[in-house]
Amino acid sequence: MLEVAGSNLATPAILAFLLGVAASLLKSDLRLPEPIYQTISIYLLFAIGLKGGAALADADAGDVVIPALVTLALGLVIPLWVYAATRFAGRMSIADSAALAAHYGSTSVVTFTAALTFLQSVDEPVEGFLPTLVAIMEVPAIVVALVIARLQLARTAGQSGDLMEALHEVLVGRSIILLAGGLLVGLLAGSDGIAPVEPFFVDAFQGILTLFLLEMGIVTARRFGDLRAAGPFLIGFGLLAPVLNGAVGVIAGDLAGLSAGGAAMLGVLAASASYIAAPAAVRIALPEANPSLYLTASLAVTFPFNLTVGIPLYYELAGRMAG
Amino acid sequence: MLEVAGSNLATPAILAFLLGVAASLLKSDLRLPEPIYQTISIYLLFAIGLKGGAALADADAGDVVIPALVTLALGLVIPLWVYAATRFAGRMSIADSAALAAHYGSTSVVTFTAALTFLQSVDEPVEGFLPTLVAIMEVPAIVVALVIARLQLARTAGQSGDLMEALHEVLVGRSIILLAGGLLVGLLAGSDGIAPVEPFFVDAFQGILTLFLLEMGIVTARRFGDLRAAGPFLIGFGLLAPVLNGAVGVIAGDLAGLSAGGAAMLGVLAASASYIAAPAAVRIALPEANPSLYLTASLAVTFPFNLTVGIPLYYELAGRMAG
Amino acid sequence: MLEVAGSNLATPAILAFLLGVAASLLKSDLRLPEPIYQTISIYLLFAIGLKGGAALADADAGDVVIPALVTLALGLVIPLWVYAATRFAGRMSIADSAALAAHYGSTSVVTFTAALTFLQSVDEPVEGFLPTLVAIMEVPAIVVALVIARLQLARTAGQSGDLMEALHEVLVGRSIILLAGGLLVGLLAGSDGIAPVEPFFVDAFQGILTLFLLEMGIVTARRFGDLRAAGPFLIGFGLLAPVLNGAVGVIAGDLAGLSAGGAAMLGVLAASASYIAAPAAVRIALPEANPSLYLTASLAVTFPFNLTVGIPLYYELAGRMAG
Amino acid sequence: MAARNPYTDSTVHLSLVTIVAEAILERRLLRDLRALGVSGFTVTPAHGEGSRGSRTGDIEGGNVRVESIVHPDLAATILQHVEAHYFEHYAVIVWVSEVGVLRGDKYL
Amino acid sequence: MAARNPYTDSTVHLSLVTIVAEAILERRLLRDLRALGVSGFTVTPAHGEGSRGSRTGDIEGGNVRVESIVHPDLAATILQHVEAHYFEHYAVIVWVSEVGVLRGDKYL
Amino acid sequence: MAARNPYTDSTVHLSLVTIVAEAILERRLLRDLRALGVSGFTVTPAHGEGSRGSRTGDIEGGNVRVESIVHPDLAATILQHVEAHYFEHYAVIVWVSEVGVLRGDKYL
Ligand SMILES: Nc1ncnc2c1ncn2[C@@H]1O[C@H](COP(=O)(O)O)[C@@H](O)[C@H]1O
Ligand SMILES: Nc1ncnc2c1ncn2[C@@H]1O[C@H](COP(=O)(O)O)[C@@H](O)[C@H]1O
Ligand SMILES: Nc1ncnc2c1ncn2[C@@H]1O[C@H](COP(=O)(O)O)[C@@H](O)[C@H]1O
Ligand code: NA
Ligand code: NA
Ligand code: NA
Repeated sequence: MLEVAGSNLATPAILAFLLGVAASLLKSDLRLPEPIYQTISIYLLFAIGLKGGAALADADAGDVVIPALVTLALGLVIPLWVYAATRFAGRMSIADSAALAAHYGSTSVVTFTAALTFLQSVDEPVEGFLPTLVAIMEVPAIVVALVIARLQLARTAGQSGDLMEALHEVLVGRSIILLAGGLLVGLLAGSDGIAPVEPFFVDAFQGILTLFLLEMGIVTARRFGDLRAAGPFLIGFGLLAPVLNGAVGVIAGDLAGLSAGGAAMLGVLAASASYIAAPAAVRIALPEANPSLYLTASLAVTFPFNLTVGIPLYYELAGRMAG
Repeated sequence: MLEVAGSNLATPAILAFLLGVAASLLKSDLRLPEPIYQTISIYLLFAIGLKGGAALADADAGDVVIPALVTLALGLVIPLWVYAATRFAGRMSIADSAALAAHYGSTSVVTFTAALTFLQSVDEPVEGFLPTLVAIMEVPAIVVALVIARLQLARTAGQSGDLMEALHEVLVGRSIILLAGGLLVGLLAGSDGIAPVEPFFVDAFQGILTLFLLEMGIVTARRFGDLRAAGPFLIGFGLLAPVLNGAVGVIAGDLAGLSAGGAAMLGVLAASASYIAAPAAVRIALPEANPSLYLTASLAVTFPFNLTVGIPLYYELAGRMAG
Repeated sequence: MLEVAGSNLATPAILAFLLGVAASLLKSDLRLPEPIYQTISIYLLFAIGLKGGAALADADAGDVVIPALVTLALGLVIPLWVYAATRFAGRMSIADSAALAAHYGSTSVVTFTAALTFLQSVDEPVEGFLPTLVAIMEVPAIVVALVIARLQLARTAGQSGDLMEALHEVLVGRSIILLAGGLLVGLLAGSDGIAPVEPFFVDAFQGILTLFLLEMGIVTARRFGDLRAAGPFLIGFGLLAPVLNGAVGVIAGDLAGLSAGGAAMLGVLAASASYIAAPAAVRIALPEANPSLYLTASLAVTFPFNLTVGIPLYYELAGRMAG
Repeated sequence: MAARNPYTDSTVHLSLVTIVAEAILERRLLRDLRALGVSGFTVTPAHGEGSRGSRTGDIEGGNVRVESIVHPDLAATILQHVEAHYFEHYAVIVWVSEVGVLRGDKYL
Repeated sequence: MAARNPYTDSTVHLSLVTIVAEAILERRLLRDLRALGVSGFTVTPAHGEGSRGSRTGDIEGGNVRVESIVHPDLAATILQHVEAHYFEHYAVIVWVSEVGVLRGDKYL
Repeated sequence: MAARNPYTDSTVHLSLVTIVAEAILERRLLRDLRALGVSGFTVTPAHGEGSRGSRTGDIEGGNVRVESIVHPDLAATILQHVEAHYFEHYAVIVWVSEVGVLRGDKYL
């Protein structure tokens, strides 16, 4: 277990993340320019989709259906318990609880890609169609959480925040368009078809991800200052929720017939919290929720936890389940 | 023919273009940041030039001269008939007709590269020096069109729009500097010399082009709204002109002794309409021409037509000529 | 010697630099967008560090210590003679002399990478740990120069320009964070660990450097206009200083036991003048120094001199020393 | 209100409304401005700091700075609209100044 | 016109001319401003919408936003120049406001 | 000074201070503004030309354009501060204008 965690920490991607954290704490003004950050984020989503789509073209439909339904179920259930826990145990407001439910029920594509990198580095094979599951897990939790908030706040339509507009924002936001679009492109082009674009979208992927994680480290560390305001409950939640969701994801993946690597990845999907799709939707549909609460939990606690400790943990668990 | 068109449509590059179109029609806010768009455009021009230059270093000067002269002739003649057709059949203003002549007589580097990709995917070899022809075809039509407008409008020099300034804009604009400059760099460095930069400028090319076409799809679809205002004549022109010019280009290429692939590519050059060099020059020298006419025709009609239908069409034609 | 210089001039990187110079002199508006320029600069620094770090992991500590100390000594001594020469022979102000001392005592990462490229192209092997020397040479001269200025100006702390703030700026500026951070990442990940990121950080390096040098050519030529104002002394200094420092660097490298390639590279480090770290630090700590003097000398004289003539010269010298 | 001013014959006094808001609001704000009847607007990317903390980069969101030249009456309407719809929950600041506009009639 | 104002002793009242125009005009506009005698200018990239439709991204062109602090007389000259040379055919808007400028004498 | 204005009940007259300075000063200027007590600021990237020549791109440095809505008294303090600390050696220009600010009390 420890050496596995060590081998995770020593990949260039994770080391670059830690370098970014260090640079920010040292008050360096190093930052990736915003257009680059946006473009790499577009690149990662599309590349993940493309590879997943090409793999899907080769996959047996039967192999995909059960994992897909299980993933959907996770996306519907996780926001429920997150809402209940934060609202009643954490005594947070309706809006803040629903916001956390949306973030933790959705998923983080960067954590997913970092986990893929890790599994590659320990030579653990995974199902090629996993990116399909990412696309499936992005949206449902956001819908569930916003509907809960709507019901609880009994707010008249359009008064403050528009559910339909937020849904549109999620469904045609860059996450879904690029992931689902990439899947489709990969599916239609097939493994042979994507061969000419592999030097850019496959071979260069790890390096570009490393550059991206450098910036993510900087962004993460800039949020550390908000940890005090977030308070002990939220920090505890940000550490416990991924472990619980990760365990549930691994078990569900195992039951759904995924390989050990695949089950670990479903654990990562369940454990990770969104930081692209959910924040945008929540900001529009739930403006009264405090961004510094949900962004701090998701970005400054859960994201670095998963990156460093969580990923090897879920992998270890998946290995024990499988073995 | 149909399966050839199908194999064109199923390349990641074209699929990404269609994804961009879809994203835009779905009102997604997905866009490639502008600095990235500009940089990829710089990259494509320079990479095309570089490869062409290295090929030129290995080529026989005699093989290049005739195709070069033929290309020059096309660049001088196409604007003439385009001007006449739009001015007299289409009853458009002098400025608008000359603007269209400049655009359709010049050429589109992105269409050129997409066509190269397509020919690679069907294993059709082409002459390595073709990028030289792109550089030759960029400028003459723009000059011809602006001179026609100057003569017809009998305008006093400098009164509204400056021919000399526009010419300077074209000749030292990024298209020519990068294409011609890239050719020169490739020529001087030679095939061996460019080997160390091939991973970036050759291997990654297809993938980067794919990302670029995603953005081009978005930009194209944003212009669809202007189609109504453009009217049926302009739409018809935007579909017919590439077919005519493409056929002429293929025939001319065949007569000039190019291979089937090379003739198809000369067809593509003739058929495609400029969207970098010509718009800039026309905006400066012919400000009274309406940009939403020439940009809509070139970008929203001819560009997607060539990308999807035109390229396999000219290839089919070239095959029949050669066979 | 001449053919070596010729083979340097015919690399795509140097040709791209000359193309940039030509584009700028032709008044082309071609420029790499600033966010791209910044990102490539981040990429080059990190990639250099990464590769150097992985090499360091395999190197014998004993091999590195002596060259490291010699490099440190050069960084401490070069600013002294530069200050003396410009202050007393050049009759420049205290601030301007100290500014030049900081620039010429520090080093240029781009010149370093161009030199590596050149040595590769002539199949001359170099020590893998050389990037460590770059990191060592960045800072000391800047400190020495600012301390000289502080002593000479006998300025009260904080009155105009803050030494501590400038030091912080240098130490956590992007040069050091990325070079030293990259070294650390490479060291911890090891040669095997960085293999997955090599397609991006190693294979694509030459091409990305070529694009960067295109922009550097443009930036350099934009400063040519300031040459007249700089005056003959500064131009002479900008040509002589690199030759002297380069010769000293080569000899020192030879004495320190470096290979011919390594000694040439230490010559390049000593000969080249900083244009990232030093300008920022000097602008903050020595605002009364005239940027158009030190930037013109460093960017419009020394940088192009080293790129075209200097690198093969130091290599020739190193070869004679070794042989 | 929209009096001629001394710069040129075609210069009219109008209001310049400047809105700085979190970037995610851009699409909605511009839709609102169009609906309220502005003749145009200019947008620049920005970052900043205020009561809701620092706003830079992509995840924190960044800001947009929207300027619109309008008739003073419309300026008042825009202010009321922003106050009613955005002020409570969003990072937003709005100010108005008086400017002389070349061919100002075009923007009424 | 260029009177001292209350902010500091060295603050002078001058005109701030703001021009928003399609990006392709940048080089020409700046050349014109130099020729008309401005002491300097500041340029920010922008996008926008107006009577000539939406202007964003690279192909549509985008806009530039040029500001120049000048003497009120020069402001009038600039307005006339822009009106005569660019207003008819190009996407361009110009406005002027009065500002107090630190060490304003420098910009006359 | 900070009188109510006619736009809406919650609009207050305040000063808008605009500082254009070389980009390397950004961090320091913002720190100074915070120390002087501003409630916030908005920053946009810019380039420009002035007495110290052309400022574009990364090596030449580029500029930043910082705006802050403040009480007129604070505006005067800021001007004095910039004059004392930056005017002599750095590329910097500062101007002030009067604006009506929605819920202006928030920025005092
Ligand atoms: N006093 C101010 N002057 C200029 N801009 C401000 C000021 N206060 C806030 N802003 C801008 O408005 C945004 C939102 O402000 P706030 O809602 O106070 O956090 C900030 O990110 C700044 O860009
Ligand atoms: N009323 C307005 N307020 C602010 N900016 C405007 C306004 N109208 C036009 N603009 C800007 O000026 C550019 C050209 O306007 P137009 O010539 O009306 O298309 C637009 O793209 C906007 O950036
Ligand atoms: N008259 C002016 N109007 C607007 N901006 C100016 C003016 N003069 C200078 N600037 C800006 O202030 C910066 C520094 O000016 P300077 O210190 O005069 O070189 C320039 O790069 C411009 O961005
Ligand atoms: Na999750
Ligand atoms: Na053509
Ligand atoms: Na040096």
